[in-house]
Formats: sequence, structure tokens, C-alpha cells
Amino acid sequence: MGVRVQQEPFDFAAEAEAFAAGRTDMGAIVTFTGVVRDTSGTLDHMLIEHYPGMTESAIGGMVEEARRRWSLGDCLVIHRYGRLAPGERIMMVATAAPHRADAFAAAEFLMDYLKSRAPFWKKELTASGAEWVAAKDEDEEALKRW
Amino acid sequence: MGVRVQQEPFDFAAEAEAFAAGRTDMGAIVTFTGVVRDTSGTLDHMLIEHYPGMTESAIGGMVEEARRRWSLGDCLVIHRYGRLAPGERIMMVATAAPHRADAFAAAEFLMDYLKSRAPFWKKELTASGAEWVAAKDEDEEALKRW
Amino acid sequence: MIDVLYFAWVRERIGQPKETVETGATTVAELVEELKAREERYALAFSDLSALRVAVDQELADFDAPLQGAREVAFFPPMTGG
Amino acid sequence: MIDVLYFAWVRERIGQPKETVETGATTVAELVEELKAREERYALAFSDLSALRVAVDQELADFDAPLQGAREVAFFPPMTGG
Repeated sequence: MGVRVQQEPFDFAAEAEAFAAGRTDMGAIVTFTGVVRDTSGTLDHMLIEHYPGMTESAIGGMVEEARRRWSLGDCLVIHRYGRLAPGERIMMVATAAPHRADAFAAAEFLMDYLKSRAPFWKKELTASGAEWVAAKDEDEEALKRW
Repeated sequence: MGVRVQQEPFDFAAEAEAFAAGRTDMGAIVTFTGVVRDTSGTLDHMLIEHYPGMTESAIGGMVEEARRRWSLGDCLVIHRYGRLAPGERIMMVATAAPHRADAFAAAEFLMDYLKSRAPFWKKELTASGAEWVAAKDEDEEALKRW
Repeated sequence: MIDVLYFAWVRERIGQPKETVETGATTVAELVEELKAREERYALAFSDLSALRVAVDQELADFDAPLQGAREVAFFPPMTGG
Repeated sequence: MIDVLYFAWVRERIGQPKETVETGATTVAELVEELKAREERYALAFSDLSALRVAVDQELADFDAPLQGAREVAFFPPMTGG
């Protein structure tokens, strides 16, 4: 189990490999990776701000809740802050469970909570200026299913 | 987009990395990996039989259906057959989408269909003998949600 | 002339993975009856059709599916992939 | 004495990430009223509370949450992580 909040890039392949390696008790491993999108082709970079201290405890609380709700063998959450270029990976979640339904549900639960309840804020910097990314109603809605 | 049915092991980390690499249009990447479980500690190995020809076309059909249902940038399915030891990876699915809900839904859809509609059969070999793994009612049930 | 394939425990009970049969059957169910009438091992393998699945020309089908023009029929237990 | 933290556009509007304030406020809402009365930049930042979220001692809270014993209050827009 692990929660890491860091400025530096992480190696998705190595993290996913290390997470999945050597298990004979967990039949299902799910990973989610979030990537900086540049849909309009104008994004120069993104800045992610966070609330040191609260970030780690908020994510830790989500992981504990996921472990209470589902039969999980392991959970990993890595989330970056600072400056990120288009195509860079913002964060990843990995879950391991005996059965796939638990691994999927826990990963989706963690993603929904990370989106709207972990203290991160994204700012997009383009040629035409800087703008804070607005929270989406659908992300708040997504929490209601849990 | 890719479907691979193969006897030899695949490198999950390299596949996941190659799948996720260099995208600036897809915000969400989900992977699922299935691992040979040895819950009782008695499994020597597993044999997976499949139906060459039908396997590829059946999985191809599932991938096409997923692409019709969700906004997906890419899909990858790798499934092994033959002899697998506990801890070895049986298969993986990867989906890339602009938004996480689509990536998760497509990965779960593909997993549910691979479980019950792709022509694979698992046999477990333990010290006490060999036994074909029985299909689970819950796996058939899982298809009804789609 | 039709290729008949068997997988998993169906293959083990019948004792072979594949055979070519000369048949006048017009549906899968009729083909099954012909096979059951052959030998005990077929009767045993096909004793409970609810435990079997069938594919005609590599597409999942029902037991009442027509065989007209079919080149390949496969019998197997419910799949356990993933 | 309480540490007050600001994040994202709240931080930008107020012009600083953190300050320590001497306050007699018993709830978050009272603290907000005190801050708004200070200067225009505070009034601006806190003009629409529905666009803001608050954490008391690093736990999400409501604006009517009590401040008794609190050491740290943070104001920020809805989170956009993940």
C-alpha cells in the first residue's frame, strides 16, 4: 500500500510492474493513468498546486475507505504536482484484488474521489494566458454512486 | 488497436508503457491484468486451451463493439494460452480515452466479455489431479449490465 | 462434409480434437443426435446440452441453428477466459 | 491566533499563500466576515462562498464549522485533481 505525492515524474511501467510483480494471491490488477491533455493544441504546460499535508492525509483516507469497501490486496496512488507538459502523466492508481469486480470498483472509487476531494488544483498555461481549470459538475455527480 | 493471442509470456510493463506513450489527446488510460492465482497453495500450473481462429475474431468483435459504445482512442487485448505457472500473467486489456469514465467502462466491458464469450478454457493441475475450471454464474450475470 | 471440433472436457471425453463427418443434419441439434447414436463416448459428452456451447463457422450459435452451408461446428463447455 | 491558507485563484486574489490572524471568530463564516471587512481583495475573494471550499485543520468542513481549537483554516476553489 502506498501514497506518493511528488513533483518529479514517475515511471509508469516500472511502477505498474513492481506493483503487479510476484503475486499469486491476487487474480486482478487494475491501473489508471491520467495524462495531460492538449485537446486544442494550444497548451504550453500545466501547473498543479496542492495542499501539502492535507493531500497525503486526504488520499490516505480514500485508500482506507476503499479497503473497507472492497476485498483488496493492495493499493497504490501516485500524484504529481508542479509543472507538467502535454503528454506527461499526472497521476496513477493501481489496485490488486482476488477478483476483478473489486479491483475495478476500487480504482474507479479512488479516481472519483481524487478528482473532487483531494486538494489539487490545475492551471492551464497557453499562448493566450493562464486559466484555472474549473471543476466539472459531472465529477461531483460521480461521487453519488458510491 | 491490437488483439494478440499468444503462447509466450508478454511484458506487461513494456506493453503498458508502449500503449500509454506519447499521447496528448487521451486523458485516461486503464489497464487490467489477470494473474494465475494459487489460493490454496496446491496449484502446480494451469493449462489454457483456445479455439484458434475463432478466438481472434471473437475478441476483435468485442473490441469493435467497445469502440462503438464508448469514445475510445485505442484498445489493446493480449491473451495467452498454453502452460502458465502461479503468478504468471494470463492476459491484459488496455484502453485509452479522452475521459476516464469511457476508459473504465470499455475495460470492464471487454473483461466481462473475455471471461464468458472468448473461446478459452482453463484447466488447473494440482498434486491431486487435473480439473477444468467451471464457469461462474456471476460471470454470466455480469454480461447483463451491458 | 463438415468439420466438427471439440474443446476442453468435450475433447477429452470424445477422445479427439477434430473430425470430419458426413452428415445430412440440417440443424446443430440433428448433428448432435447423429453423433450420440454413434458411440457411448459421444452419448456421454452430449448427455447434458445445457452444459455445452456450440459455434457454427466460429460464431456462437444455438443448438437449433441451421447447418446449411456450414463448414465447421465446434462443441465446448462454457468459456472461462480472462 | 490561527493560520489561514489560500490556494489556487483564492491565493492569487488575496495575494499571499498564508497568513496568521488574530481572531475572535467562533465559526468559519465569522472568520470570513472578519477577513472581508479588512480589504477589497478579501471582499473580492470571498464574494461568492458557493464557489469556495474550506478545510479546518486539513479536513474538509462547512462554513458553519466551529473554530474552537482550530490551528489552521484553508480556503480554496473546488478541487480538480486526478
